Amino acid sequence: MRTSTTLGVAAALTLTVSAFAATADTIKIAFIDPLSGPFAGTGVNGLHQYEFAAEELVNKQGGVLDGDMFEIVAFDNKISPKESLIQLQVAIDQGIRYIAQGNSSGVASALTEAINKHNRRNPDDRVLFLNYSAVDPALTNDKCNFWHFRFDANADIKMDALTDVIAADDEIKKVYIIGQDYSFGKAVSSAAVRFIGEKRPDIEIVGNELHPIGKVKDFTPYSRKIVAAEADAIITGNWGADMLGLGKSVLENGYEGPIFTYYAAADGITAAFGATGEGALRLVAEGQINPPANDRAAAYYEAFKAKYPDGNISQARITNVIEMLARAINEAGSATDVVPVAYALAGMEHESMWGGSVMMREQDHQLIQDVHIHAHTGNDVTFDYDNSGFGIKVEETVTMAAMDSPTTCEMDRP
Amino acid sequence: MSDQITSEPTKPAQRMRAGSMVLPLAPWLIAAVALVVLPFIFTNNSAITIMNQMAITIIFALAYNMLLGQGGMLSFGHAVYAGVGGFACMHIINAEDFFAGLPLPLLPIFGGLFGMGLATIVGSFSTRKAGTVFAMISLGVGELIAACSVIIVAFFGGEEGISGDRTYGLPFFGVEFLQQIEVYYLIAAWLMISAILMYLYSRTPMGRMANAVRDNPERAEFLGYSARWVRFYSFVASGFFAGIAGALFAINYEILTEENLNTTQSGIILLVTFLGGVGFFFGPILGAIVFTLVQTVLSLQTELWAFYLGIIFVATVMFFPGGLAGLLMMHVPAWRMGKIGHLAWPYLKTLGGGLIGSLGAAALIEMVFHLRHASIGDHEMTLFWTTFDSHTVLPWIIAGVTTLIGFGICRATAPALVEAWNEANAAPKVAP
Amino acid sequence: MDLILVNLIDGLVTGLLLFMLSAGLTLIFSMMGVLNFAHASFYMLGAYFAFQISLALGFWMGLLIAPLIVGVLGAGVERYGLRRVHQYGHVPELIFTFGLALLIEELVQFIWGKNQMPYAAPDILQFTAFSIAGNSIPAYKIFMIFISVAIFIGLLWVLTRTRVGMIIQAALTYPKTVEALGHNVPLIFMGVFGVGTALAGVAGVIAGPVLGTFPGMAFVLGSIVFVTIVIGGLGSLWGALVASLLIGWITTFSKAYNLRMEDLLTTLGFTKPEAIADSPWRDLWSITSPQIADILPYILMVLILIFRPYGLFGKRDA
Amino acid sequence: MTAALALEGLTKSFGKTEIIRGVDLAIGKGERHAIIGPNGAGKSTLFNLITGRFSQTAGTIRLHGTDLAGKAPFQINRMGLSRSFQITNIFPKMTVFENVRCSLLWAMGYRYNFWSMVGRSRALTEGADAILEQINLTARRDLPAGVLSYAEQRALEIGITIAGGADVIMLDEPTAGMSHSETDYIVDLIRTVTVGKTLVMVEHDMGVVFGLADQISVLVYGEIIATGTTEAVRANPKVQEAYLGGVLEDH
Repeated sequence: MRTSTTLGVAAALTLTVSAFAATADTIKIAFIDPLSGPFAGTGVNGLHQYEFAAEELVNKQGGVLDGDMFEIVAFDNKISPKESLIQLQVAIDQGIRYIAQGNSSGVASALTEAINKHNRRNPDDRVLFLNYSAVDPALTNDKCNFWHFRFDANADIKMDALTDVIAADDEIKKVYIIGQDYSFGKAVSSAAVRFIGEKRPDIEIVGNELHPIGKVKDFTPYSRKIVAAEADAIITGNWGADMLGLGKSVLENGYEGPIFTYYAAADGITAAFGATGEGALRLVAEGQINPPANDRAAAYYEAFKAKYPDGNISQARITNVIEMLARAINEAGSATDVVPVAYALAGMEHESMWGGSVMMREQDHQLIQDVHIHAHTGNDVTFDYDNSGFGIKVEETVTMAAMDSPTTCEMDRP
Repeated sequence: MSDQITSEPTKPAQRMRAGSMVLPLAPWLIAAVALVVLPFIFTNNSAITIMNQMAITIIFALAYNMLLGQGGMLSFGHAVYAGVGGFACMHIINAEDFFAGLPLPLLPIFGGLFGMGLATIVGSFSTRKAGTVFAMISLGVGELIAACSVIIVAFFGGEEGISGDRTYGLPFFGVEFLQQIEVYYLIAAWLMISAILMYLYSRTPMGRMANAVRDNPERAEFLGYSARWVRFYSFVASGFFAGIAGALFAINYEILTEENLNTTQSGIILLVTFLGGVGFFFGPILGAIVFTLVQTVLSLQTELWAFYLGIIFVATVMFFPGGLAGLLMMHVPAWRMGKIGHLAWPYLKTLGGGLIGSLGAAALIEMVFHLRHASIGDHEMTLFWTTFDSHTVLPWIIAGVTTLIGFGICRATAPALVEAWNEANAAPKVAP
Repeated sequence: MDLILVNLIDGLVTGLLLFMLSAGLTLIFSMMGVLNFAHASFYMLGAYFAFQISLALGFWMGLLIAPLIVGVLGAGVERYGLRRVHQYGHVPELIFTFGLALLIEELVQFIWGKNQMPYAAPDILQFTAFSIAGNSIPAYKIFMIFISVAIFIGLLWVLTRTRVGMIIQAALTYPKTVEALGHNVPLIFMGVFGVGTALAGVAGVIAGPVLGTFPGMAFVLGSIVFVTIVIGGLGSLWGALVASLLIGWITTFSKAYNLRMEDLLTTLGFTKPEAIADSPWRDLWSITSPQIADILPYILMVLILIFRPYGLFGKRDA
Repeated sequence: MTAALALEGLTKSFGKTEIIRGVDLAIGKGERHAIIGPNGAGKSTLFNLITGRFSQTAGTIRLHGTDLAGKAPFQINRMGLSRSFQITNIFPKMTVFENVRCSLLWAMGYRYNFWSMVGRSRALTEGADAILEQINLTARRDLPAGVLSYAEQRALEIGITIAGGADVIMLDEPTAGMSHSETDYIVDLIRTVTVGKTLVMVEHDMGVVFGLADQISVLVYGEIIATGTTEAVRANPKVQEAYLGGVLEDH
């Protein structure tokens, strides 16, 4: 049997990989996100933002502690929970203590559970999970744990902000809710129904439906329903090709109102919408890109574009992750034991580069921050996306959104 | 439509004389010893994780080959049987009262039973025909169940899947399976058990008739066997072992998601099995090992790993339909005649050249990719531990020349290899 | 009532697009007895080539040239790939096309990257042809209908009215005899494969701007195309047409109207459990037709294969 | 005593064409019966009807008195009827030995057994080896069946057919395409291996027919025009006219 020799090669290779990465005096952050496959574009762009932030905000400032540098180590999880767990194991074996991940709440919940179990079973090499993008509310509610920190506003918080804007618009009488048929789409839908019911009971929800995720080739039939229902506004949590397909289809088929959404920018989507999306797309997100909040943010963005001309800063919060982690490590005085670092992070207040201050809420490790409603537009955008001439521009801001929102999180603290 | 699987004509030549020995023990003993010893050599957890993944893939690929290689049935949706077995196990793990009384090592039996149950239901109508009809039904059912996984949240948990904690089972001789290494031995034990059982199955009347039905279903019918039921039983047996693989997945990762069911997963197992070789029992084992390495180790080195894998796969189908195992077994006659040594030097020359050429070509591919997709202004790339500027001419010349020289050597030495090959295989025909 | 008409048109567009793919596939199948898993990949190549050409020469040149390139590529695949694998039998052939599909997807990503390409309909077709009760029908859709119908008629004419068509039809049934009559059957096979893939290329060129030009576009459509020809009956052109339209309309209408499983079950006499939130059947009760619209074709295919394994119009037992 | 095989009013149509037009035939136990007739007379169709490959349009087929209507080939085989094919129909990728062993499995009561090792069963091995001995293929035992010579493959086919111990053996043109010496060899073989069994065969070669059969039926255009001993049929003027004359003209 050849099992033995080939397995030997396998493990030997793995060892080589670890040996290469094992250099002293760096604090390594594992970036576990898709770097190949259909979501690689988003993953690679995120990786660049991390590398840039680590370099600019920490290493060029002299590092943390006694000059320890941040190093981002990339792992391709192919957006698969299984691969993520393998890569998590590889990362832990390389002595990495900080795990950053964001794309897909499914992956995030797999990771947070695995990290929780790992930390319980291996108290000697515990790790922290820096979730910078997965917004399923459950991660900071029922599924929360001490090791998980979320730096993005969760879906409920964003919907809260979004519905504030909708509620303020008297023109809107009928709303159509449509989303992908999975947990995030359902969370968006139920949050929308709840908040609209609270804030504007007079608004009629003329449609509330889910479509299969990633499988719809042609959104025309949905657009017909939306037009036929005479909706004044659409709320959707769609992302990727589903966002583009839905958005383009409704606009082509005669819908003229606004589309309130979460993810309709960068990674080719802004370019693909182009002029079609002008005046229609409204996006909810943290991090003010246009107009730049201050000179520092503008300079940072320019430097980023100089290094990555094809890139976008589409996840502004990544700078918060890096800056806050650096502060926490300095406060804790050590990067190897993550427990004091976690305690330092919890409750930390921080001035965001993109304007406003942010606060890591202690009871559920959810970052409370300003949430903006952006418009997709080609006018007056200092920093466009996808080099398309179009970008997103802040229209409304909800300061420290959902600061007092309830949470069901009950975490065990070591 | 015929359902024949091509296998090497050399195959029967090395088969044990029936009746003399049922289970050649040596390879199994070596494998068992290797499985015990490996974690002592490669102690870090990630190596163990990769070995666990490998072992699970091996079981799944062997189960799949019960269909494809032995039964001649091409399934495009076999992941669902492993997946459903795994999901069922996850629910058992989460059924606290029941699980507290169940030692974890017995869990795979339940996975197998659930996989088998689903296979019984689907097989009852899908195995009536082989060939395209079977393949299409398997595709349809696979898509259906995968699509259901996001709709039927109660069982499949939506896109987040179902997770649980394996350590709450009844301790097994004091072992609670907190550590990866304990899980490794559990999986390794099941790997041995499943592989032996599947091997033995191929030696039973059912296993033999599966081959007969694969080669000539009509003739089998005139020997008293219903081709349909033979296919059905193979299918059910395959579902059982796929379910075991799913259960081990549940134990190792403690989570099952939609990706355990979808057509990508089904496609991967087809790829693994075919790459390893469907004509031999150990083919899928090779395939699973190579594939897991490519997926976990090569993907750390290049984001083009799937591209290379695609090339390797298509080349395998076109030039070596026997897969890796077929390639290896081609050498058995020469080896038996003690002439394998004559091939070593010609092989070294030709394959060495081929290897250099392939590395050169890979370098060219990586450079083209970098040139096209790296950010504007990012000229620096690292390849084979060398960092250089992809926008200068020199690296291109080096890579191009390497490729040419490599393939040149390969081409120039190929006739000599062919000659050596013929020489090594030219047997003085001795009638037994 | 107006909405029904609109949905009929939308379904027709979807169905005809599907037909352009399934026509080529079913033609290839009836010739060679092999299901080409990579068929949708040629559709994707059509879209990408057309996009690349349209950057330089405009949309119309793309429509003209891209299918030709795809057809030549397809013929090449038959000549140098499939013909070689053919000797090993049918299952390796299926596996070969399966591998080819994977490889083409990787290749497209290698060349064009992973993002969606900004491939758009030409400006001249960017207007609303007409509106029905506020629902606009874009001119591009009318153009799509026009092209697909023209291709169908052309195909039918070639197959039934020309000498080449006669030879092809004869070669379908009696390849040996046709070969004995002095026709070059391998060449015919290569030609049919080329034409079939070129048809897929045309579909890609005209669908790219509407359905998006991205590396996953083949995967999204791929298996549905098989489903179509299996439902229609392998090898039957009419079957492919009927099944394509059937699938087009079924999916469109089930998306356009919210039929709820709850209503269906209630009509059948079941009562909804009181504690629906805890019931293991809760997901069954909440199913709606748009949710399952895209898996309906698979259900249909499995049912057809169980009860009528040769499809709606198939003569040959698959 | 019931006939081993009895056909009554057997009819088979493909579309509008009647291929078999009301065949009545009774073949007694132990009889060696040849069915002859010109090309296109429906001999192979008749075979396929009897063995369940096709289903009849009308009429009945009885094997040892049991109606075979609606029975699948494997069920008919289990009732003790075995057949060979006109075009060699073996398992080309399995060894000669395995070909024979597979054909013994059902008869030896293994059914869909997945717990016994075939290699462990002395009875199976010895049984298969005995058959190989009978068909003189012992020297080829471990070769893939596909590499055998044509005559050897035909011999193997006959071996597979008789291995299961069926008492009614149906051979479809066992000597088709063979040279004279090969034919003689196969005829001897058939004679030895079918001792004590009911033999039904379709054959073109009159030498083979007269050498093996003791009863002959003549099938012309889907009807049996004569049945009887070889001498009687040879003398039958209708046969002379309709068949033998035709054959002579053919050649």
